[in-house]
Amino acid sequence: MAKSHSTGGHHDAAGHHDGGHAHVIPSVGFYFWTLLVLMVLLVLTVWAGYWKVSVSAGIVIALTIAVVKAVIVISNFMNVKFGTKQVWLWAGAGFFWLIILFAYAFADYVSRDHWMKYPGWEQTISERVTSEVSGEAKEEGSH
Amino acid sequence: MSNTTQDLSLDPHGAHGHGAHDNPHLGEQFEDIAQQYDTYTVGMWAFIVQEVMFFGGVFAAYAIYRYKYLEAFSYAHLELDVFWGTVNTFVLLFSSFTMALGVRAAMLQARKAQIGFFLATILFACVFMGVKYVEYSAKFDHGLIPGHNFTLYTEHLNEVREKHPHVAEAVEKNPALVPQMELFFGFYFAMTGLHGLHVLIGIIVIGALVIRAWINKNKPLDYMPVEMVGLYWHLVDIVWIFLFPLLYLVGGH
Amino acid sequence: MSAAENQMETQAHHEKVNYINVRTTLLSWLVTLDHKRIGILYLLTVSFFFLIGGLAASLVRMELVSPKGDLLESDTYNKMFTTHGVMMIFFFLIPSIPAVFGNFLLPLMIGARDVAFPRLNLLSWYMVAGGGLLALAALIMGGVDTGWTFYTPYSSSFAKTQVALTVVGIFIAGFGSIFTGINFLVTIHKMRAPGMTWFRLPLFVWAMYATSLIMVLGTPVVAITLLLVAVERLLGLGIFDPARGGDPILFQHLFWFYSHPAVYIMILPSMGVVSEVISAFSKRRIFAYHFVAFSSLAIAIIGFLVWGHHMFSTGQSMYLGVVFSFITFLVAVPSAIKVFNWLTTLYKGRIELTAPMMYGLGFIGLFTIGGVTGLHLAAMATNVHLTDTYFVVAHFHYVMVGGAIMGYMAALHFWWPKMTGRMYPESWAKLSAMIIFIGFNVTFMPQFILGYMGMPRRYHSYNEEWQVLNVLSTAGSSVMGLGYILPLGYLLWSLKYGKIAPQNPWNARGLEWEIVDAIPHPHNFETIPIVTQEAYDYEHWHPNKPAQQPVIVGGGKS
Amino acid sequence: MWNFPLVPPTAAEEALHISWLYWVITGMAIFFVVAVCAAALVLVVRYRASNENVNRDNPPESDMRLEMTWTLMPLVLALVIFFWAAKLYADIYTPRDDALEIIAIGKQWMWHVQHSNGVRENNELHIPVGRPIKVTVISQDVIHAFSLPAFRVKRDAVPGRYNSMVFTPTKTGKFHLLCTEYCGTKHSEMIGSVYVMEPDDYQKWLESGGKGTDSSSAPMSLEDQGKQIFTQLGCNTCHGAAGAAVRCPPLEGIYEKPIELANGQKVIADAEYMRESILNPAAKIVKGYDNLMPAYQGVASEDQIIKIIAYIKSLKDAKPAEASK
Repeated sequence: MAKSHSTGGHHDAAGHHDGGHAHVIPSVGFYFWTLLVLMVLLVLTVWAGYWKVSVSAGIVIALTIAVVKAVIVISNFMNVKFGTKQVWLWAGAGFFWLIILFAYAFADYVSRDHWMKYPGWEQTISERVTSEVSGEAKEEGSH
Repeated sequence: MSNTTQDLSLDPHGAHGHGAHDNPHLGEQFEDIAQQYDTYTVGMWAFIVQEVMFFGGVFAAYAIYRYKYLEAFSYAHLELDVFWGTVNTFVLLFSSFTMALGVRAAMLQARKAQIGFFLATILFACVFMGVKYVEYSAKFDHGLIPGHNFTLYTEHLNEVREKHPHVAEAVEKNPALVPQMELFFGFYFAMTGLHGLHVLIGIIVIGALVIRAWINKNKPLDYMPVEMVGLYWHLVDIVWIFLFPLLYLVGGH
Repeated sequence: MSAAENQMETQAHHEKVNYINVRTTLLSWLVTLDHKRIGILYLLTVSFFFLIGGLAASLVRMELVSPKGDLLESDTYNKMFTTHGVMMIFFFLIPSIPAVFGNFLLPLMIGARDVAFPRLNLLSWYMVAGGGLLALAALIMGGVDTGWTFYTPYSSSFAKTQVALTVVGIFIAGFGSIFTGINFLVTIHKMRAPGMTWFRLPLFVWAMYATSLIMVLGTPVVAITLLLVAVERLLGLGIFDPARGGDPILFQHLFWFYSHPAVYIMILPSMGVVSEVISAFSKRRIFAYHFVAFSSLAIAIIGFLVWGHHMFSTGQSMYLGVVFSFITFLVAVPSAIKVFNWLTTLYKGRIELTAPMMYGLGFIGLFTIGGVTGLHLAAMATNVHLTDTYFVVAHFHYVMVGGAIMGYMAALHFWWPKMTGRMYPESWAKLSAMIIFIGFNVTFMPQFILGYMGMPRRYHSYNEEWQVLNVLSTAGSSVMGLGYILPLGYLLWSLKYGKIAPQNPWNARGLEWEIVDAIPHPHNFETIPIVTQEAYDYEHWHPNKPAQQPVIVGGGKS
Repeated sequence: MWNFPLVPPTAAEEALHISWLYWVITGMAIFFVVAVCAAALVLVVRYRASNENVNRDNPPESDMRLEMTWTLMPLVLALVIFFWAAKLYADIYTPRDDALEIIAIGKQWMWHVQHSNGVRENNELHIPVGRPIKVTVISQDVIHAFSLPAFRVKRDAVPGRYNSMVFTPTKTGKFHLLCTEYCGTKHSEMIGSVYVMEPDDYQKWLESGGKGTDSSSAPMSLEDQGKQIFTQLGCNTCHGAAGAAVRCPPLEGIYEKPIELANGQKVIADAEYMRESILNPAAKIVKGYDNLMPAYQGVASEDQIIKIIAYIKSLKDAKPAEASK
């Protein structure tokens, strides 16, 4: 017999819940400290915006601080810290998938033009540039 | 800090009353309140994943143009007001804090505290929108509306020269930067507009929760909707955490 | 219990409360939260949009009978193939199996009373139907002529038709689809009956899980992209307009990030249906269950990494193109695994060639053709020659019509008795399966040849030497059209005159067949079943001993 | 009626290679389809429910070796095809220098073809047989695609960028030229013909200024026209004058040579770079020079840009002006 009557016993581990349903209620202090850390990071963000660094370094710094802030909000305010494994998984999935979109789309723009200019996929771009530029220099030197 | 652990089940008969749907907060399709709680949490997170991809599409486009038009975007962002941006970040972070406390109060069935915290959250959200209004109208006055009134870098270049002479100089040398800067403001309005829309929806939903709490002041309430809206509100905060540095700060001052 | 007694009992069940007769007003259907009723609402909606898309298709095929564009104006023709594409893809194929059968079956199959969020489910239907009506309004208000792909800058800056309205319609329906996806994911994760472990799930549920993942992860990206196109048209944003510094290729990246995986939204559910049907009519456990289940997930995930193969001729980075091509070839592997495992399931089976089985076998044949011609398009050098020609048209019709719609028809015939409590005339159903199969091949096989000869898609007029094959194709399409009209007739007929369906007409396994009701009770199960075995328990099946006594109690007695 | 083709002509070396690939894949495809359908048919007949005279004992549940076989077999076949096809693609769509250069501009709804000696034609393309031809395509408005089925090549004409393809015609005759990317109302009328001619005939055709095309008199070469436009647009006031190299980099001999930019980056001064530098000179300033040149965005048409680039290219082999020393 494939299935039998349900007599109302305890559910097994199939689908219903991942363990107990006792919920952690963080204290007010916990939220307060979280806020404080976020505020410090906010000041850091703005301050970092005025550092004299290159644009790309600026982006890296800004994004790093933003990621730290986002992780703090997700873990403390959104209570993922106390969540089930599945909540962890979902919280990560969206950002992971976004990275795929970013990585591919960017890869196109970064590498697109190089192909047209540097035929031959056996040679890396940098090799090609340096060899041609130095070759040029040599030629000029010989003149 | 001390975190309390508590059984929040509202099921008067304990956790496993099969088929016995005597808990008014238990959906018909669920077996017990714990299952309902887990389901709502996972559902909300799946929705957040969706939101991340939704904003992610426009973030990806922005990132690519930031890479393509590095110079123009670095000039254009100088027209954004870091002060107001910082104020708004502060306001949103604080509203996240009051939201978290509001959800906590709802879990503890502290109705008055919940209403208070939610009203505070709404207040902050309105401040955010007010600041956005100030910023948007400033852009409008300065001729920074792409597609319709983008004249700051052409007709009113002298205004730029006063504050950022190097930008005015660069634009004079290379007028091709202007459409690229227009694109920056296109992204600015698209991204902050989309985010502002989410804030607006948040205000409405939190308002509805306040009314719900007000009407049922003396009844125990299902706190699940409150917690879900809380998650949504924090997401809105996270989006801004990324928008603020990417639009206002990156590129030097 | 004898068969006759069984029959009598089933008839008695028809007078019991079921999800159809529980309430009968129109309003009760429009505000229903019952996943089964919502499934039926979707069935009506997508059938309507299928009809519109089909009419547009027949106009397109009629025009192509002669090489000169003489039947329709070129603008009308362009609007017709756009209507065909938009209606069929966004409002028929994407919601078809997931929204109709996913809704109807998912909770039944996993032993739940409903989906996780019934209100959200109803909202999804309103969004899909409303979005479809908006798109239809755009058609009435002058039509759209961009093709369903909405390539920029044509769609954003050049087209003078109702692009924005259509795009908004798709946007709204897209969110309907996202909500359906969220609902299904959560339902599968959290609503399974006790004992219904992941590896006891029916393969249809696995397929729905993979499909829902794509809906949730991909649809938002196309939603925002199309929104940007609309905003660009209305406000002049310029993100995709090269005249204003934008990049039209970026649109294609964002568009195909969803729209390639969307192909798997269409085909994966059909694969799930075929797994069920093949197993049920071979009276055999599906061969290598784990491989079939995981290949669904593999297709969904790898399918996200291949979108660039739509862009080999656009001048996208060669390096990236190579990566996209490589991963595209990898998708072929899980698809092949599925086909081989279905075939092996037939081995030593007890095969009944019923109508759903014929559709299922038809699916295997046509999907295989669609799949192997995908190799021509995954290969970079041949792709460039074939892209945007009728080869591509034939290829994706083999996958989407030969695959997805055959699967849809198989599902419709397989679960029709459970949905309506009536049997359809089997011989008519078999006839229509055969007509569709033949008509389909006659329609699309010539298009492979046309495509290899270079005939571009979306051509209103064409070179004379291509006429014979085009006429053949149009002839085939009218045969196929007949094949689709037949079921409309006999299925409607069966609602009133069809034989009363027994509780388990196919002696199939799976919770949806084992509930005592012939037509499910509004709440599916009185008590939630405890599952002890997977859905393919045919081991002790014997032809003269039909279905074991139904054991899952429903509909009023417990 | 029964005299209609089922395959396109194979009129280029590349077409032959791609045909081989096509038919090998098609062969594999037919093999798999026939195998799958035959297996299904045999199994359905043999194990039909009414057939009791067949052994149904111990049906297998799963078999790892079998699964591995049909996982790895398609994988290996797929990889072989992948490498073959990718290599072939790289050969055809990588620009090369030894080819005869032709430029095609797509616009709604016609193809405008430009030969290097200045002959222009619309919706027609005349090329010599036996010589690699490089067609560079660009669009003025929406995306089009330049498709030559007889040569099995195709490239999207995208507004704002050059895309190119190389093929070597092997047969003389008339072949189809099609637009394959949907581009609006008259998409299906954006078609034309390719005439592959014997080299001598081609030479004569060129010299006659492309008989049967819209240009009646013998045309000026592309470079000469470029030179003219160069003067018309006033480029020569800086780039041509004596001592110009003080204000602007010399154009002589820079075509397709690496140059260093003000920001230290190194680029190749190819057509794409030239186009950008005409439309938006400030984007990539050569090291050691100031940003003085006005932008020609909206001033120079795609057609004019192509001619100017041809002119600059003709200066390729000239020695850099000595003026700077």
